Amino acid sequence: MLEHYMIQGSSYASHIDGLVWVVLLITTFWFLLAEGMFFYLLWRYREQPGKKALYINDDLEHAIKYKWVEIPHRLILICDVAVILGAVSVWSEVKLSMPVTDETVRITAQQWAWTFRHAGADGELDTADDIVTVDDLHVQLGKTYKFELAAKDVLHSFSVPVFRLKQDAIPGRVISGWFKPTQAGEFDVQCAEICGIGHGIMPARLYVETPEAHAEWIAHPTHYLAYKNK
Amino acid sequence: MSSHTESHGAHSPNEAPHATHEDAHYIKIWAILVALLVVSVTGPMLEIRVVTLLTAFGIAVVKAFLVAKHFMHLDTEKKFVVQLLVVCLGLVFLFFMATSPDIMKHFGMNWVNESAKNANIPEKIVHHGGVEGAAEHAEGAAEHAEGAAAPAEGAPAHPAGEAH
Amino acid sequence: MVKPIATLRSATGVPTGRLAVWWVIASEIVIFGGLLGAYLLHRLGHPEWATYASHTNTWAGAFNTLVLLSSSLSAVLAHNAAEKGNGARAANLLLVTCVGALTFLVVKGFEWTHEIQEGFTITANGFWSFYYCAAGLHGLHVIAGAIIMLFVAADARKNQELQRVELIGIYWHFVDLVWIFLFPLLYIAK
Amino acid sequence: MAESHAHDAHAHDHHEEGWFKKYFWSTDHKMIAKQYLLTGMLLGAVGAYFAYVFRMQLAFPNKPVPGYGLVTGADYNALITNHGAVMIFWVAMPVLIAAFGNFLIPLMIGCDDMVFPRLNRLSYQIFLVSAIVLGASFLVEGGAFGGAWTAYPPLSAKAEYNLTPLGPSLWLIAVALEFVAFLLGGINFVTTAMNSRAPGMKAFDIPMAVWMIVIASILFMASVGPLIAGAFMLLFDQLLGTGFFDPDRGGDPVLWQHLFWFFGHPEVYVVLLPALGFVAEIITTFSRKKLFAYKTVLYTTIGTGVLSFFVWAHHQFIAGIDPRMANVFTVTTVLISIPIAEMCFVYIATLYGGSIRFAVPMLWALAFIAEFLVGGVTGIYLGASGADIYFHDTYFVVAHFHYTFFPIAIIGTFSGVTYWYPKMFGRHMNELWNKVHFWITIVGFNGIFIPLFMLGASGDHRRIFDYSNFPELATPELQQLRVFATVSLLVMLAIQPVFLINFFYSMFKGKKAEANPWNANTLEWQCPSPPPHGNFAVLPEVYRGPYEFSAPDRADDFWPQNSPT
Repeated sequence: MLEHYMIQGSSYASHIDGLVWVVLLITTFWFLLAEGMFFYLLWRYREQPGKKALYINDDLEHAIKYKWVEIPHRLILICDVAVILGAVSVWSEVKLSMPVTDETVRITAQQWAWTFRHAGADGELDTADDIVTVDDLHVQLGKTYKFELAAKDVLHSFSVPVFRLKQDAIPGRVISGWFKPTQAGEFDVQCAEICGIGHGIMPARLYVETPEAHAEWIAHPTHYLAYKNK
Repeated sequence: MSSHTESHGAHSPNEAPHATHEDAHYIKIWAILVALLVVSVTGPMLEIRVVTLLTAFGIAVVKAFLVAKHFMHLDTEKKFVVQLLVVCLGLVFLFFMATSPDIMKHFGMNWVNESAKNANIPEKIVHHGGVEGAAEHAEGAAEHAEGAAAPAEGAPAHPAGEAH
Repeated sequence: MVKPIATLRSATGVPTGRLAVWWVIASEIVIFGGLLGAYLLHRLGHPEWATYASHTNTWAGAFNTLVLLSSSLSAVLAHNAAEKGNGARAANLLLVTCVGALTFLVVKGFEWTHEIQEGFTITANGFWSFYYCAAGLHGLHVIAGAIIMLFVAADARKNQELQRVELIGIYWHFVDLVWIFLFPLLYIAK
Repeated sequence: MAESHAHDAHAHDHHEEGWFKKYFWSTDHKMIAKQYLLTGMLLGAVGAYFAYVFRMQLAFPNKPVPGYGLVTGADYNALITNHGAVMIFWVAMPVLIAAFGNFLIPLMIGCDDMVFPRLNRLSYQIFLVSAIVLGASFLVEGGAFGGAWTAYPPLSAKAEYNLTPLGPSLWLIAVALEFVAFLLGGINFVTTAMNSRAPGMKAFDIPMAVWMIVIASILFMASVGPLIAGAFMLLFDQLLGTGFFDPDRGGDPVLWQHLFWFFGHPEVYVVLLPALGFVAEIITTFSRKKLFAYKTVLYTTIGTGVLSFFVWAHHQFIAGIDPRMANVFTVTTVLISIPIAEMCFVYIATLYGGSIRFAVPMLWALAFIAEFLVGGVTGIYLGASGADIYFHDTYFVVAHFHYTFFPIAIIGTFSGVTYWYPKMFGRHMNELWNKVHFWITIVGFNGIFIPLFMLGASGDHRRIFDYSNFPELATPELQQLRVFATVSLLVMLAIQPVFLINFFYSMFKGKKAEANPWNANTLEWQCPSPPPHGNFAVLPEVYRGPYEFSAPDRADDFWPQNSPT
């Protein structure tokens, strides 16, 4: 469902969307069943002259309860297990695992800007050719990135909707994660945790570039804060 | 209706009978409590960690039990009152257990609490710690050295996550 | 003010006043539990706090424990006297308990003054923040308990509302219980 | 009998009362209930006004809002923060628990007042002070607190970050006072219901509304403790400069999240349960049916309450907790669907075989079930941790919890008010205008929040006052949805004066109501409307359960709980 609203830009975006599909099917079934039954009963048992309501004694209640409560109870349990399995597997892939990554990018959030430290030409972070940018994140299509997220002042949240990625940044902590872009283009990075009066003016741009374009950018970076050309 | 009909004499018949002890009983309990207090203060003087913990917290539990049972009369109170208090203690325990992976530990899967780790470094400690703290401090110093090598922009690299 | 009939009913078998005190204590357990839980989480994660804790005065803490234990004794003796209908004796014993509360607070005052002069203020570090927060919250309960106790004692002297002697006693024992745990947490564990 | 004798003395005591003593200093549970109700309605209007201002800003960015002016980023944050806080702490809690709890518990269990009337009065007064402190936070230098109702530090802890030096402290003091008020109230409710039931009223004869309010009060008392401790800590951080939540000084901001949500999640059920209780009373009365599976409802309620203590970290999935813990919490969270779904099925099953009359209270109660189902099923998307990575902090969350909180706090309140209005004021409200109000409110409500689901699916984040900085969110399509939601809100707000006029007009000019206008069974309908001081001429005894409708071999289709035959 989500793919109609937001393009799938990372390797795991389709898995999250698949999970949403599973939840959508299960919940829609139960929702329609419940609402359908609800409105049917409202129509069927509306007040009619001369008709008295049914009195349900304990024996009858016990019999009906099996049909109305016990069976749905078990069916919902099965549905829950399906949802849990899907949720845990997707969660484990996105948040628990750390695949072998090609490059690391360090992200620092502060009121109200993002600082991105790119590895630069040598692919190693914390070397002389690192490219530090503000509010511009450049990544290469198809490469697996590890990110290290930190915050300087208050809580922020690094959210890239096309990646289906979101992670809060907490001052004092370094939180890691990974992504693998699969769609070239220019996308939003948003702050998704209220961070003061400038929360609404804390956007950043994500540039997913083909290997050639990315190499070109590394050679001639734009909008950089710190960059030492050899 | 005067209000003192409600005093102790007016308990309705279905109430739990409240055992009334003689004053001597309470004084005896108090004497035990004071003796336990003396043990809990002198125990740590041996400066053995196990003994300190046992005398400090083990005896606190015993004292709490004695006060609750004999002074608060929980032994003769209705069962549901005891259950209520135990459930509340259980909730505190639940909170503690579920929160400890994030607060008590300073690293976990794909995250590390740099500032809490840096707080453990020995430089910030004015006086030397106990014997048992030494190993921790050494570890803290190693972390610190690593942290110091990290760049200045406020996000030191720390690959603790991959270790898991 | 006349009590409504509702107050006099007792479907559970526990008198209404006492039942309410148990609920107060239940919610207090979670309040102190949350604070002490938060303290323990930090304490176990920060071995260096043991060094900070070494500046607390164990003897003052031990003396205050003794004071509170003794005041608990006089509270329970007051309850016993009230059960036997002896309001004057109950009132006197409650006053003894109040003296205990006052002693506790005075010792606390000297202790804190000394510590603050040494530079261990509430902002010194995490341990001292929790130290003042936890002991301060407990101290507020001591003050509140002592004030209520004075009112109860005044009533008891006139042989009125004697059941309240037990209620304030239960609350007082709870305050004592909290201190029984605060003492090792803040003073002994070093 | 001693009880009735005491009662006479009681009634005599209250003949000569001044205006102040009657309306403001009263210890009568019904008057305190009305005080809570009216204060809650007033603050509800304030909360609705906040919603109006920030929805206007979202639909028509950076244009002056009529009745407010230009909305800045700071204004916007303060408005959303206080909209949330006011609606939950100063509208849902006082109206659903305090107002109806006060009014219903003594009447429904058949006694003359709460067990601690003066404590009850004190509870309302502390609540009133808390509301005034909250109002004061708007007037101080720097303006009101704008760090969201969750008040996550360090933003809420330091003035250098939130730029409001006094607002956060006043806000926090107001919330803490409100908690104290509800702790006092909760102890009163629970003790009253446990101890003061009419003779013969056994555990399963207690009306569901009383059960639900009592369980909600217990949940509140058991969960709020850590947050009270946390509020002290945060207040010290703000005022004294301690570092409980300051990472640079050995603190941990994540601790606050745990302290907050350990309370915050049970709090959802604290307000949900009373509304479910009202619905149980209303659907049984208007379908002339026994509540289906009384014990199942009770056990699922208790089950939900217990489970609600095990799920809090699902609010923090991506907020920096250890991701392995998220797996634990997603299991508990999804499992909570079982008791809630069972409760919904039981309520729907109650309609089976009924004789359903669509009176106004019934319409509201049925709307509660139909709308709350939407809120229920959309919760699964957020409880499933993998999907929450995308949905977290989007408008999907906003729409989800409004589909729970709106049915709870607004629909539930309207169902309760319209149902018990004849008992509270002794008169009927105008049925036709109530129906008009009902339909426009329901249509408006869905018009507001269905677009928000779509916005959330499009990745639209909450708490952003101006989307022009985010190209993916500033598209015309999304803006149309925002405008649609805002227009729906305007429609919904425009009809509310009709209800208010009806409410106050009927208080004086409405049709006189008899004691039992709906032919209901529970005890509150067996005393005069409105009940006098002391409620019952002779305190009732109870012979049967509360929902014995349409019993065979009886001429009447109802059977009051206190009727011996």
